[in-house]
Amino acid sequence: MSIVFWVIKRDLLLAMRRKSDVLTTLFFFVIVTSLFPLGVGPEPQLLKAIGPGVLWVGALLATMLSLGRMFAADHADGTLEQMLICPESLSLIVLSKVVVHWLATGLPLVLMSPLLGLQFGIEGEALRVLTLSLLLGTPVLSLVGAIGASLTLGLRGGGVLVSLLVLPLYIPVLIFGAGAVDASTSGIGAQGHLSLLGALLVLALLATPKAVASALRISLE
Amino acid sequence: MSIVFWVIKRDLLLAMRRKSDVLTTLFFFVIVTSLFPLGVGPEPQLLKAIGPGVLWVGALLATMLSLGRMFAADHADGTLEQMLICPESLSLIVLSKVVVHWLATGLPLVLMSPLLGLQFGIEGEALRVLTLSLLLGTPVLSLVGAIGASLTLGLRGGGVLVSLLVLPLYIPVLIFGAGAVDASTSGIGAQGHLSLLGALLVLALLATPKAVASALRISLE
Amino acid sequence: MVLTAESMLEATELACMRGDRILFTDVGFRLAPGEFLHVRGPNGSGKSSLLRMLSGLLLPEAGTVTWQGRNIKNNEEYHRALIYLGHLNGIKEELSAMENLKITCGLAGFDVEEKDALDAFERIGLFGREHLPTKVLSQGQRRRVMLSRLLVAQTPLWILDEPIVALDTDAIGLMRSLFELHLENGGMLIMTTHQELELSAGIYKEIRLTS
Amino acid sequence: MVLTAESMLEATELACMRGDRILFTDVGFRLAPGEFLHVRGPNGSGKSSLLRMLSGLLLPEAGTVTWQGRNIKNNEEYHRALIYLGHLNGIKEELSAMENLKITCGLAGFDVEEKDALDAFERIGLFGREHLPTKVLSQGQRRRVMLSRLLVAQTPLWILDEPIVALDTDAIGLMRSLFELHLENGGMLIMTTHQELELSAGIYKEIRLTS
Amino acid sequence: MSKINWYKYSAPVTFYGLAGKMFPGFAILSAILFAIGLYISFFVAPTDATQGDAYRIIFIHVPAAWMSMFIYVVMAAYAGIGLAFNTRLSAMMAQALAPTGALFCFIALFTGSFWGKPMWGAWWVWDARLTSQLILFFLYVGFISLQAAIDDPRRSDRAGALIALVGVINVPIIYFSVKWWNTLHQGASISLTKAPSMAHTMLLGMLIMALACWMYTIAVALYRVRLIILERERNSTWVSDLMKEMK
Amino acid sequence: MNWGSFSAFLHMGGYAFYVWSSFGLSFALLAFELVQLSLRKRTLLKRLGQIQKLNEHRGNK
Ligand code: HEM
Ligand SMILES: Nc1ncnc2c1ncn2[C@@H]1O[C@H](COP(=O)(O)OP(=O)(O)OP(=O)(O)O)[C@@H](O)[C@H]1O
Ligand SMILES: Nc1ncnc2c1ncn2[C@@H]1O[C@H](COP(=O)(O)OP(=O)(O)OP(=O)(O)O)[C@@H](O)[C@H]1O
Ligand SMILES: [Mg+2]
Ligand SMILES: [Mg+2]
Repeated sequence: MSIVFWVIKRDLLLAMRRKSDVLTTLFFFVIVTSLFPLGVGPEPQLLKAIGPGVLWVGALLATMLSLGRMFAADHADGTLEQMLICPESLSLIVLSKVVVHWLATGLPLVLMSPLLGLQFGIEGEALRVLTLSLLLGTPVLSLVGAIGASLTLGLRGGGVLVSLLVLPLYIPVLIFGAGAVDASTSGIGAQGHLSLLGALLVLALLATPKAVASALRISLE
Repeated sequence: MSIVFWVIKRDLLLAMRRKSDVLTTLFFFVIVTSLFPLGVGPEPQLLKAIGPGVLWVGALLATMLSLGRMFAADHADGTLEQMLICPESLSLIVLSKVVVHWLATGLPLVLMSPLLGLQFGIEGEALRVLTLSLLLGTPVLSLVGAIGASLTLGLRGGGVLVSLLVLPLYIPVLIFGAGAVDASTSGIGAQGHLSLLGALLVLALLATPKAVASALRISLE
Repeated sequence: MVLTAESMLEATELACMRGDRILFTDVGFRLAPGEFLHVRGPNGSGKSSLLRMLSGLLLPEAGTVTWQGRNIKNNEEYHRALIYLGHLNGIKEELSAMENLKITCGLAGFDVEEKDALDAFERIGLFGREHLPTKVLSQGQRRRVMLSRLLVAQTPLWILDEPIVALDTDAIGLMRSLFELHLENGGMLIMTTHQELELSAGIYKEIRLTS
Repeated sequence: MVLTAESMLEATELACMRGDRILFTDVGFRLAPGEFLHVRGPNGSGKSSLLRMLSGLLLPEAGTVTWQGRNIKNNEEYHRALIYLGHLNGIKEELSAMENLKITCGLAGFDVEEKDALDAFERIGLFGREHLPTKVLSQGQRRRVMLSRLLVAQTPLWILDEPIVALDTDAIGLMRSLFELHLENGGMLIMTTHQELELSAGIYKEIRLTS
Repeated sequence: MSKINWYKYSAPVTFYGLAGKMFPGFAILSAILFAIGLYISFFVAPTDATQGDAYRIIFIHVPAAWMSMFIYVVMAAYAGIGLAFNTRLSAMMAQALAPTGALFCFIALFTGSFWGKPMWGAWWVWDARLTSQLILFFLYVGFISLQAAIDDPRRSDRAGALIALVGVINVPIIYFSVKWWNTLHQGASISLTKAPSMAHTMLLGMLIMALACWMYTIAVALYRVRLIILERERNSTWVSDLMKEMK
Repeated sequence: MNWGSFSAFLHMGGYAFYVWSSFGLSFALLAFELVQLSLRKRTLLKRLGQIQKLNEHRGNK
């Protein structure tokens, strides 16, 4: 069990030390969402309609871009080798790393989203649903993303590969996430969407650590 | 002069070898633009209205993300050191590198944009103007981006810094670019916007190589 | 081939293929406490690959590696008994030597006291540099950070890939005496190096790979 | 201090500061054709820093470096006369040895014939590996790719930071004879190394840095 | 050298010969079926009352769409077997099937587009079925590029298998999520117009074309797997014997 | 038989462009796959021949 402690402590320490890595993701999220009004023009009605979609796409892209960092540094400097030959369960290590990844990328996005939502004129219940959907959805993005990140470790142009691999897997999350807000504004109620997101989260929590562990073993052959 | 040849040859070779780097940018562009309908919903009218904005924001983000690669690999493996101590003019080397960067990132975006435009229901004259505006705008993005890339070389979290530095410089390009399409559909004619984009391009071609060269010298101290 | 009580690590008929090149076949040895196995061979002959195989990072094309009679694959006990240090440093540039040491040891399953760590750094010649981020250290100092793990760890088997590269003569002397102590205490050592390094303790064994 | 006709490279009263630590002060020397300057000192004493200063990559805290009487800053001629190889390999992992060599030479301003390059690889022991991406090569082979540049280049001044690290004895022998030839032909050599490397040609000079 | 366990290499050797023998049969069969299918599509099947002759695209569109889905499942099954039992041949089969699957997927996409333009007036709409087909295409491309990016065949087999399996679990999730997304949003403006009461000949034509596609796929996969085997075993003795024979 | 004349066949009831593009491109792609496969076979055999030569060369030594 203490391995979890050490992995989390180490990764948090590194995240603090490389603060700008965390900021990159957050900042990217802010940029994406703020550029849109500049690109599509200032009509409030239009902006309100596309707001939830833009925020969700932004969160998705921001997470996707941060995936490269999840294992790359550990791979390049040999720490990952040490983790593989360490006596503890690899799935546990993986899970700890994903948790820190989410704390450093997903959580800030969630905290930031109400503010950005306001910029698009999303308010009240809709804003609450948006934040909640992100809170449930971003951990799934981190978990599923870990599979892509581990499979492409050390490959030429890992970047595009990660995107290619995880994108199709992200789409259900995006649809339920952005859909939740629309459902709540159109009066259907967001309950269904949010429960589905929760189900996805549980599924991902159960299935991904093992998959990632074997992917890591494959990649470090 | 032969240095230009060697730099271009080398960078093109590397781009071919790391095909996926080139593909990353292109694919990222495709992803961003295809995710939007999934996020904001499938109504054709809405999609048509936000289409040009989405494509331009996508192109801008894709270029911004590829900036990190412009000098980073050369920096990490010591090639940049060798370039600095090489007898030829550094501005020329820089210009060659930027040209290859555009060939490998900007040009594919431009070529891809008509297809993606169709997915948003943009057709005919508007599609032509969109493509043209991207053709004029993306080289400016590469040139201006080089300044940011060189200044942030080797800094912790160069990523966020680059974005912070170049974003304000990119916004005029975005506004004129996305504005061109709107102008053409609303019947004002895109002439004015496109000429402004052209002027920005000339300005960037003249000013940036020298700026980047001195930024590189500063960064490698 | 009868397994003697003492032979702890045993490799039989290992073969390694990289790309479409066969690097070696039919490599085997046994290692008992107090023995030192020196893997030799020219550049590119497969030394690093063999060491990675022995640590379980690379699956052998053929043959097996056993620890106390059990295959090392998914063998927790083996991994608890092992330290492997490769060409890569395995240290984080942003963290200080102290943080690096504490964390690598933590990951390997045991805690280091601040005091012991300071002792180790003093012995290995990093005194006064413990709290600098490792990226400002010189080439040799970085190697020392990595090697400091050997000073605090209590594991019986060390697998080291060119450990003394980039070290100056003082540091090499220190490493030599450390290795000797380890062997005297019944530890085992598998190592490659292109530099000469004569140890006055332990039983010397050698594998020579050809290219 | 009169500039003799022969002294090509001259450093006066160099000082280096890293962080808040003074690494060295008042380092000076002159180097004439056929001379070999060995920079010695323990890990972290500032050898690499000195070499980077001499190649113009690091500005000295105090003092100057001149080449044929002119300061090396923005001195094209100096850069044409120089090869500097540092701790970093400066090779692209994705490219083959052949492509790497051609391109580094192209960047340095001269073209290498395919044939000459092949000769060089044969001599340096990379025969049959010229077209593999360098990332699959072993540690020593990667160093050789980088060093192959010395075999085809015609520049008078070589500044090498621990060039023989990770090389096996054959390769070290080759490098030794290469250095000797270079010095006999009137070349200059500045080098650091922790391993012993006695050259039988050229005039030996030494700088000792202390930590 | 004799110590390497050649047993596990034996399967590809025998399969190499077997595939060589089977290939011509499937190739000929597929050519004949394509001929019959095309004849039915253009000369037997009558013009549709509502869609005119544009509907004839159905004879290539639907078989291609079916194939693209089937092939993915078959491919994932092969990959899974390869991963579980470490049989190299099934991993090679998965690798051999992927490009053809992606090809059919692509065909379904653009024939659909070319159908949609005259029927709906748009090249593309964000309909559930279209969207999930597009995502399936991304899944194929992901699998193929992952394998292409890895030089070491062993790693590439295993990594590919893992992603294929993850993908196959996700296909239904994707399909239903997209469907739900779409039906929740969309007004009645556009929907995939189902051909009214599928005529007998139309069904027959589609089935024969689909069968032809199957034969084509098998033939091409066999051909490709032979090449993959040769490539991977290029240094083994049996390949060099083979080369001597061919001279 | 559906078609009065050959040109009516080509005209496809006004949908010629769409129908023929679909079928044409589809079969062109299938044909392209076949061509690409045979090209791949050719280069592979060439390479195998080279390896063969190299091996013989080594064997003779
Ligand atoms: C890019 C556009 C399109 C794509 C990606 C696409 C995709 C698909 C897919 C995946 C299937 C198989 C579904 C199944 O068997 O359950 C299918 C079947 C079919 N498609 Fe399309 N389609 C497109 C456009 C069209 C258009 C424009 C039409 C007609 C106006 C059309 C008519 C049909 C019909 C009639 C079927 C057979 C339905 C069935 O078997 O249930 N498709 N399409
Ligand atoms: N894909 C490949 N194709 C051909 N040869 C390969 C491939 N991958 C690795 N090799 C070869 O495998 C060998 C790797 O050897 P390894 O790193 O174990 O050598 P080493 O004995 O540790 O050498 P060094 O002393 O230089 O560290 C090299 O000779 C390399 O050229
Ligand atoms: N920010 C800093 N604060 C304190 N010391 C620093 C800082 N940056 C660098 N140093 C010190 O500067 C020295 C760097 O020296 P350099 O790399 O030139 O050593 P070297 O003689 O080449 O050693 P080696 O033989 O190990 O390669 C190290 O002692 C390092 O600790
Ligand atoms: Mg090695
Ligand atoms: Mg040094």
